[in-house]
Amino acid sequence: MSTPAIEVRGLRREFRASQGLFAAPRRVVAVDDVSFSVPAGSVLGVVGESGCGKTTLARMILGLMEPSAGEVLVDGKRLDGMDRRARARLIQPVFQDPFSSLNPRRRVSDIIAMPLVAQSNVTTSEVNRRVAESLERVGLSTEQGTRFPSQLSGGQRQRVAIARALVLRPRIVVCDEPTSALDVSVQAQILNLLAELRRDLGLTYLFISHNLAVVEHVASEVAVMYLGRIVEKRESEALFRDPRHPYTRALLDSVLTPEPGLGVPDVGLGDIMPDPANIPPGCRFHPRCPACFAPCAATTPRITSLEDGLVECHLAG
Amino acid sequence: MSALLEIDDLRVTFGGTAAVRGISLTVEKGETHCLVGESGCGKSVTSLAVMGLLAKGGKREAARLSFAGEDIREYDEKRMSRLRGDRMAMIFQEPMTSLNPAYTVGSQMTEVLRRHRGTPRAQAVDRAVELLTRVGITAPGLRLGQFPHQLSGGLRQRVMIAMALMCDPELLIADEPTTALDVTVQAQILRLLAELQKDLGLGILLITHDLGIVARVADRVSVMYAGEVVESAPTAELFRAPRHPYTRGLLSCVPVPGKVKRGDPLGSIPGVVPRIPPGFSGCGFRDRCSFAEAACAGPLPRRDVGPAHEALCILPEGVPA
Amino acid sequence: MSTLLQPAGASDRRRIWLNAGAILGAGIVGFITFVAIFAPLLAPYDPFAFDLGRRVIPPFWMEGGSPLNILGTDQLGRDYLSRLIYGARVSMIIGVATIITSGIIGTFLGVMGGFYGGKIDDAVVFAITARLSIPVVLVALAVAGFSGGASFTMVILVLGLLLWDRFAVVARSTTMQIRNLDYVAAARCAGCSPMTVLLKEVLPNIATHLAVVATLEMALAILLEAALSFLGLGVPPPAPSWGLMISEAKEYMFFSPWIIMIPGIALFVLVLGVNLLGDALRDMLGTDLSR
Amino acid sequence: MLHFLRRRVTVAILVALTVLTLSFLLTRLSGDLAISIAGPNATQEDIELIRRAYGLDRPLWVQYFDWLWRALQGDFGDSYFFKTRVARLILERMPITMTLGLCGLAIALCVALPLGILAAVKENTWVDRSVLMVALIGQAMPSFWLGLTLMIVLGLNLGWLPISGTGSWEHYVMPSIVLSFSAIPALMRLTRSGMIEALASDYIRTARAKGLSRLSILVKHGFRNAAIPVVAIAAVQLGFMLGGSIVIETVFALHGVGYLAWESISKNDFPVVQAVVLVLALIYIGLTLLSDLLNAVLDPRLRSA
Repeated sequence: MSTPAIEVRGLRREFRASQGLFAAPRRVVAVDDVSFSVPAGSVLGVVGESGCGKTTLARMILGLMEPSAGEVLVDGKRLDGMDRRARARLIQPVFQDPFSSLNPRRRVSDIIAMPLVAQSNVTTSEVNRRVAESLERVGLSTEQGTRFPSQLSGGQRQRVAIARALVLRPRIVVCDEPTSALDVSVQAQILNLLAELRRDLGLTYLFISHNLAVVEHVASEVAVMYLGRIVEKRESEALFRDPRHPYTRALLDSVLTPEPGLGVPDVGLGDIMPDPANIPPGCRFHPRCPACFAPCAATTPRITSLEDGLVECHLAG
Repeated sequence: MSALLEIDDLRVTFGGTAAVRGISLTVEKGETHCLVGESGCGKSVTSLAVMGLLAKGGKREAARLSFAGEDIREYDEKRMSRLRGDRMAMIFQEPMTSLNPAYTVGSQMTEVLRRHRGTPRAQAVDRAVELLTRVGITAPGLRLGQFPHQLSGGLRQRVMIAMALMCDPELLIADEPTTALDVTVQAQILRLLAELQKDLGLGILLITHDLGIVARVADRVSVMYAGEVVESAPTAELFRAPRHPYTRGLLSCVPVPGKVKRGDPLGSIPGVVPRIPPGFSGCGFRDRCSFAEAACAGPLPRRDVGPAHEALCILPEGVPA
Repeated sequence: MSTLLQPAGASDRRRIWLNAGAILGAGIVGFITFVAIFAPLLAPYDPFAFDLGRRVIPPFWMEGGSPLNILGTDQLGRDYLSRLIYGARVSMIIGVATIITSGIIGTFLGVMGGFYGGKIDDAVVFAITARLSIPVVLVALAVAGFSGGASFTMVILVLGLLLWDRFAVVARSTTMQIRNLDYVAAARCAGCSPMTVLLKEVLPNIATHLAVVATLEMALAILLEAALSFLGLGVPPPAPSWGLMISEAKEYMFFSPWIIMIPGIALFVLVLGVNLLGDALRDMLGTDLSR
Repeated sequence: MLHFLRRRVTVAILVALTVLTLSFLLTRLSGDLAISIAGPNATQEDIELIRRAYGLDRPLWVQYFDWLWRALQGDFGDSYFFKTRVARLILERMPITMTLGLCGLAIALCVALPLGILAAVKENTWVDRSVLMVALIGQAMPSFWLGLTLMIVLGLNLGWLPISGTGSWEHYVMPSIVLSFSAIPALMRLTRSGMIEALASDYIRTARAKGLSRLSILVKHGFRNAAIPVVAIAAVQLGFMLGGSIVIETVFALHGVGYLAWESISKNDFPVVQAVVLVLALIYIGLTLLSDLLNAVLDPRLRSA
């Protein structure tokens, strides 16, 4: 079996969160003992609500944040201690907000060239050639390369961010909510572009989103996060057809597909919201879970392996 | 009997820039009318114009703007403020910032009743507790004494809804009420709105960019593009047979399980939303439209293309189905 | 996009007004800089040459004025216009030298604190707090007084070492904001070194904010130099500092008010010009950093 | 609450210690203190005598800790010039400076708050621009020159107020006005920008959507939030004003702490200067602490999580 593109073992990240001026800072566990691997050439979708730790997870995999415990392997090599240039050649990001992910004071072509320049062994003519190639690949003109980000629309900016991510020809791209800030019509353009690039370049994606319909469309495998844990991770089709974790089910139920006449579903989760600074004992989902029974509040559920993935729930045993 | 809210040929300009370029729509009592469109299409400005809440510099003109049969075009700020919060209420997109951080939930809720009805404090508090319970908040007494920052986004939006209902309004305008919320909470809030509407007979004007929401809650839909309503129809009709090229394009952009196979490209609309310069005429969509022709730059006909179904397009029958 | 929603009329009017302010400010500062640079060519007399026979002559338009000395003469019979012209040099040099010194110190501290955070930031915040608790005028005076008399370089050094706080505060907060933006994250992912990130991603984006602070601090430095010189512990006589001119002429002010009005108005106009420039810059940025 | 106080007070103590050290070092700038104290006509013998009498022959760090230990007990030694306890001197003069500072702040607030609010409500009109112009003019006015000008106009030409000195309340009027000028621009701009921000906020839109009266929108919902930073900064401004009073007290010959400091600097009276620097710094530290507390009291978001 080939080396997985991304492998994560026992990853954990804690923060000290200030709770107002007068309270002592509290410890917040954003990602709690997460392990998984992403086979080369596949797309792992990570879904979950705000505060579930999906962005923290992405930042650790990108090497932007040190894990409190555990390790990340990219293409079989440990991320910590890896030379930052070598890392850049392997893995690149596309962020959510194309308005803050591009330096407003640099021209588009300079932004795209940055990863090449940082390699410091690429000649200027080679840089120019590769930048032009990247621009073309994402559907931007050479003329647009001479502009500043503020002169482009949201979708065009996101294309620039993608061009920058691809200029080093990395194997893995971490997409953190790449279409959430865009309008629907533009979102489709970007999703199509990402799909096309993956096919043509054989990329592996870690695709983070809160939009389940989008994830279903792009991901081959989906991990559902809740309060820092992956509570279910399965092949995409199986997960959407037959969700095993009650939280996954609730998430799927709350997707409003544009099908008139179905009304708004009852997701049955009550009005308690998850608080990463105050994780409940036992199963961390139990206070909101419609299927909660006695052991849920008492013991932490074990990870159950299924033929097409895994789930962490007392009911799945 | 006249409709609850009637808008005819509403125009809003900021300086020389037209944000809304002559839109018409009606909201009947007990009906949810969805105004859907992408950012910058003028849907929020429309709702603010109806409420008389336009930012400084915004000018409103209309051939007709009536609420419950009364012409409110010439209402001054004082008369409008008597109407707002009492007979017509509004909730907003950002529950995080829409409540005043300096006052408790209770204080902000009761001041509506005290202002419009002069209700004594104790009775106003009772009403607030009743409504908080009604919107599904489990410990209303506790919540009344709390400050907004102590509540989650979903709870704050529930508080906003309860606050809007304090005076039993006839019309509720909801501007992207669930955009800032998580999906599970979004479903809960929309369900709550639907329930309240049935129980209270509210007319709702719901502003959203999300076609999923439109499909699930609207009775009638108006699709906005570049300051105009390009298509208007009953919900089922619109999703079954979209007639305007923009509506058609928009619908094809949304990934729907079972409709588009995973990995297949989604439909998309080429280009970007244009800026509408002053003095612009004709169809705002023509640069992105595959059916565009020379006539698109001239005045557009608003045609009936089906039962209660209108489209603003030169194609006589709309896009062929 | 949101440009559709902006109230265009109001912002246009505002821009015109801003431009008027910016042009006026740039005009004043440009003019005084010009005067300062070409002082030897512009001044009609030697600013140090005194003539005790021609003391406290009022400006030419007043009774008893003389066309030989357009702005009159001071208590030692020196030509007031010439002293005023050379005084521009003192103010400009002190203003510019101070913001260079304090700008370097403050920006360095602020950027370090904002970029690295943690213990380094704690230390920077502590340094800022300690600095702010020191009464500037008093300490500047004391340093000048105790170190055996003031001098030009002493004033620059003292002000430069004391006025870095606002640079540090603004550099720190803006760096912090930018550090958390995705383009910095993208630069790190691109394999850029921390130094490259600082120089190419952070500094260009805080530069305009620092320029605003620089104008505010320059105005402050000019006023402080004048105050120190006024109290006799700034630029030493016979240098023609505007503050010192007011101080030296104080005894005559009740009989000849013009003698303090002329240097006072010069100071006022220069500081106003610098502040107008700062305001224009600030409004271009659309943020309010004053405090 | 405890956590916050503990942290804030620790920082305040550390800052105070730093200032203590700095003000000790300040007096050693001249090189040999004994020579400065002895004056220009002293013999080598006199200098030696003084050196021993003031303990200046000990190592620097011994002198430092000795001084620190006494300073912590409120003992700043004797004034070389006035020949009295420094602490007593400062206590005598402090009420004058405090009165000046508080009057200045009061005037500043009375001018800055209404004008700031007015400018915000009338944003981008001629009213707003006039207010901003006033702020710019205030910022550009050298305080000592403004003082002298007022003396000429109000004191000499109109004869309304005494020109200088200490005595009746009338002596405070002009200095307070001049001092207030140093705080007005900052407070006014802060009020204006805070108010503009508040008025453009979503919760004001909500208040309008609720149909509240204009007064309630402006005052209850708008100003309440804009006032938080203004009140907090006002406390800090008072600290700056006390520090800046040295210029104004000197101009008006008002015998407060600032005047004392100026006299002492020109007479090389080190213990007094040291003590004044320290006292002003401590007052500033106290005021910032107060400012933080005020902030927390006024802003529910800081009060509780």
